[in-house]
Amino acid sequence: MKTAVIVFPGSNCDTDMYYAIKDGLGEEVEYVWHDDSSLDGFDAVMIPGGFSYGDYLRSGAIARFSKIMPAVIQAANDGKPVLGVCNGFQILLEAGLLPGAMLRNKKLKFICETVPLAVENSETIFTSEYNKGDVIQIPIAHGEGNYYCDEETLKQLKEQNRIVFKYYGKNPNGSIEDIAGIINEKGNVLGMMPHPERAADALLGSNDGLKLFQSILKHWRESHAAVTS
Amino acid sequence: MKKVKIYITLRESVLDPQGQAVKNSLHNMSYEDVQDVRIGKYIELEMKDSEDLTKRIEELCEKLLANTVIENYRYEIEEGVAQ
Amino acid sequence: MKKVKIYITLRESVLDPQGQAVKNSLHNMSYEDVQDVRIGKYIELEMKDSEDLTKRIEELCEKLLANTVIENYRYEIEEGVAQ
Amino acid sequence: MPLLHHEPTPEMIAEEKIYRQMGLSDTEFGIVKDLLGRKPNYTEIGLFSVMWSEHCSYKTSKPVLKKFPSSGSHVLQGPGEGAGVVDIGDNQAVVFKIESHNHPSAIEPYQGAATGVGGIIRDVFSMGARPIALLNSLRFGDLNQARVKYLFEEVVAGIAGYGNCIGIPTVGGEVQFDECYNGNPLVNAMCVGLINHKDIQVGQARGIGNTVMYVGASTGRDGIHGATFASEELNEQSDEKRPAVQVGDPFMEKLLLEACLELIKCDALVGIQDMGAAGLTSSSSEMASKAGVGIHMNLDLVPQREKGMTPYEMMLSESQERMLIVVKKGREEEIKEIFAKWNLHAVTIGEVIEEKVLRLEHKGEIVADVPVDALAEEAPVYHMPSKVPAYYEAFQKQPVWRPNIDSPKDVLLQLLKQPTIASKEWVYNQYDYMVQTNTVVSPGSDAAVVRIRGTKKALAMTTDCNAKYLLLDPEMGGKIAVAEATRNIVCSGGRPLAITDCLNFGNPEKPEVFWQLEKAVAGMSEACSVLETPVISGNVSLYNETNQKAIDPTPVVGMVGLIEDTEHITTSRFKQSGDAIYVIGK
Ligand SMILES: Nc1ncnc2c1ncn2[C@@H]1O[C@H](COP(=O)(O)OP(=O)(O)O)[C@@H](O)[C@H]1O
Repeated sequence: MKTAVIVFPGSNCDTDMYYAIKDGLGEEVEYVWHDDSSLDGFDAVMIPGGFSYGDYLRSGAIARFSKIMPAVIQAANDGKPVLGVCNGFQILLEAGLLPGAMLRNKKLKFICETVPLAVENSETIFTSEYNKGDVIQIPIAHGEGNYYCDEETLKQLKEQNRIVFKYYGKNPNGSIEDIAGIINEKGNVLGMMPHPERAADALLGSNDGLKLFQSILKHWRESHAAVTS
Repeated sequence: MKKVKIYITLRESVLDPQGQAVKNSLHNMSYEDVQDVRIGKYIELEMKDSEDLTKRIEELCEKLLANTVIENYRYEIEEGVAQ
Repeated sequence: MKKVKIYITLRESVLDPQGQAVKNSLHNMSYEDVQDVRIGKYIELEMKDSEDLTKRIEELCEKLLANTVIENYRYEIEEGVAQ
Repeated sequence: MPLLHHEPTPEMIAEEKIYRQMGLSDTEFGIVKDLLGRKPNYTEIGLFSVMWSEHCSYKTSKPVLKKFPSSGSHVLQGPGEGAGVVDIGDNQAVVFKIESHNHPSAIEPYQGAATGVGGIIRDVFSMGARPIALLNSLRFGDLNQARVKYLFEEVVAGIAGYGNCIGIPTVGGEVQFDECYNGNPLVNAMCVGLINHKDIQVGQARGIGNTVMYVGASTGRDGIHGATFASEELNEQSDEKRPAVQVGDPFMEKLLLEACLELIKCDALVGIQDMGAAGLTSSSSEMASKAGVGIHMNLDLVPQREKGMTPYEMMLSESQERMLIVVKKGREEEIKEIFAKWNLHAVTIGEVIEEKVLRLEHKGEIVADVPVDALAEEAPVYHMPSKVPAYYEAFQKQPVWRPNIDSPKDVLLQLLKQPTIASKEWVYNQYDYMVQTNTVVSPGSDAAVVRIRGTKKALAMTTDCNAKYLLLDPEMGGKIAVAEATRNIVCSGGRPLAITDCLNFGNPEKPEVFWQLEKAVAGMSEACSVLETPVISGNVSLYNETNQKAIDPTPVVGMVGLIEDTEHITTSRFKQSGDAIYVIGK
């Protein structure tokens, strides 16, 4: 499986994502520059965290107009796994690949800590290695992670089982329904505020995030086997 | 040259944590006469005049400057100061 | 009840990184007609009327809402919507 | 700004003693005249005023700083460059330095703290190193005061705002509260970087005919006279100097950082230096002076954010996120390409010349022509008188006092309630301490530990100082500060390598304050010699006074240690019930 990690000016978790895949998962991974326009040859696309374009105006607002974004949207339409973490999630929202918007944290402060997350849906290509109801330890680090959507969208998200992760125990940022991560209707675009790539090495405290990448790989192997056989 | 003033505010239905925080600190500073606070953005553009100026302004508000999922915008056009 | 609209802008000589970034991206999106962008805050207060209203507004702008080291402010008072 | 448009003539500067407003004394003005052999014009006297400020020239602290032990077999670069460099084996080295931004933070805490972080990061990556961690050391007054609370919240937000955005983890630091800092908070920021030996850069402008280029943000009228401002006491009039505060742009710095780290791989690069305090003036004159050459710059070519800037303003501007580089003649295009990738412009603004002068051209005229050594090397050095303070003698005469403790539990609870002792989670949870995914021990333990990816090694780092000990006995307190840092490193599994320090003191013109400085440095030096942790970099912040009252002497020690194997990392938490607890030492 060959994964692209998109690098925008101001991305700063790009290397973290890169090493989670290279060392944590042991798969092939490459950086793709925001100015490129193709994602041909990649099996999965990661939009890492950071402060793309300084997060000026609104986080993710400017990045969504980068040259690479049409290719990201194409990859999503083609059914490839697209994962946006933190700023990546914000970019996916701004680009309309996922519904809703991000507000500033309820307490208005940036928060960095490792928090418990509940796996709400373990039947996605990103979470098949978890069990529903698993509580995992994943770091968060954001100032604007207060997920918001209107009631109708929320209803849809619930009905279609598209809330993939919820904060467990306490809600750190005020997000609606404790939402920490959601998936698109087709099930191949996941946006989440917590950083699974920061929980991919036991030396750093937790490797609970590794299963997310392993799930993507498993899905790729299965679909790949299906195609080649 | 035109000066365009754009006001971006959170939609009524969206909670404004920053406004809340400011309201609370105003109350702590004994400005109880302040009943409500809403915080938004104020953007000033200097734009070349064109026939479809209003259309262009609305376009760039919708595309970039405001996120209409959570925000409303309005604008005013003024004669700009000569360069 | 009065509605008070407060505009907070960066002083002219102060760097506005946010405005710069927005300007650059507008240019990349081929809105070259936008020559300059400055980004500030727009605050709406609902305040009880009082004799020294303007004094109070200026006071809370200076004390809390604006940092006059780098920002300027101005305001307008409107009749507020009845509660 | 009439003054700027109608600059005083050399005669007026001399007769009306205008140099005094810039912080130069009559004697210093006399020396400048002698060095030039004529009266300086307005731009020139501006150059001297910033270069000869305490902040840039260390004119009162130099004789004291000389006492620090600064060499060792593993020291690759001691004090004198952007940051110090220490070998850690395998052709790798660690680069670090601490710096203060106290005065700007007292006026505009968010931006003051943010630009302090930005400045120290530039010092590290201008050496060619990738910054891998940030630390800080903060002091505030009595938290019950509204202003102090505001300063505290905004400083922390500013540090977080800058460090988080640029993507360097803030892994450690300290915060203490004491009334002596009520009007004068301390904001010291430290940056640690990692480098391969072959990539180590120096800030030198070698090679006659080589090209001087400007990269990064445009120059505005920010912080003009910031350097002299940092060397003055705060008083009510400081508000008047408000425009001296700059606004930081961490996004710009992130681009500059990545571009510069690409740049150092390019053999067309000759020298690079951050435009810190005294911006273009210090970077150009220091790079020229160190290389024994001169620099000719055409100021019309300097990227400008504001209209109608004068040479004086451009040379003294402290706009952030800028670098001066010297590149081999004819290779400018390659450099431009590197920066263009990051949406940055690299602009040619001058060349290296044989004659050892800083020569500035503006609108076709030479507006300044000054020997570089005069600016960078020949600032007067003062040997300040020192005097044992009366308070110290009184302390010494006091009989030893033992507290009477009735209820240890109550005392413990009282202690834990002190803001200085209480948990600092509120602070460090606002810092992204995990980005770069190398932080093995995050804030809250003794020292922070950051692993070096691809090796078994890790670095332990800490900042420490207990100013109360220094107030009571600056020499002993200085030793204690170094010893505390050392213990923190050792407890974490590391071998201490070296220190950086930030000497925060009051007005050195007061003999009692100078005495504190001398004694503190003597104590620190002795501890450093015994513990074999040389001083490889540092910074001095004097004049930390409000309305004539000095802060307690606060020489902050930043220490880095090497952990040979991540398996040796130890943390301070109790691990399980039933484990035995020992006290060691005496
Ligand atoms: N207290 C100190 N201890 C050790 N070195 C110091 C101290 N203060 C300054 N230095 C060193 O003196 C050199 C000159 O510093 P300076 O020119 O001020 O650089 P900068 O402007 O980046 O602080 C630096 O290498 C710095 O590390």
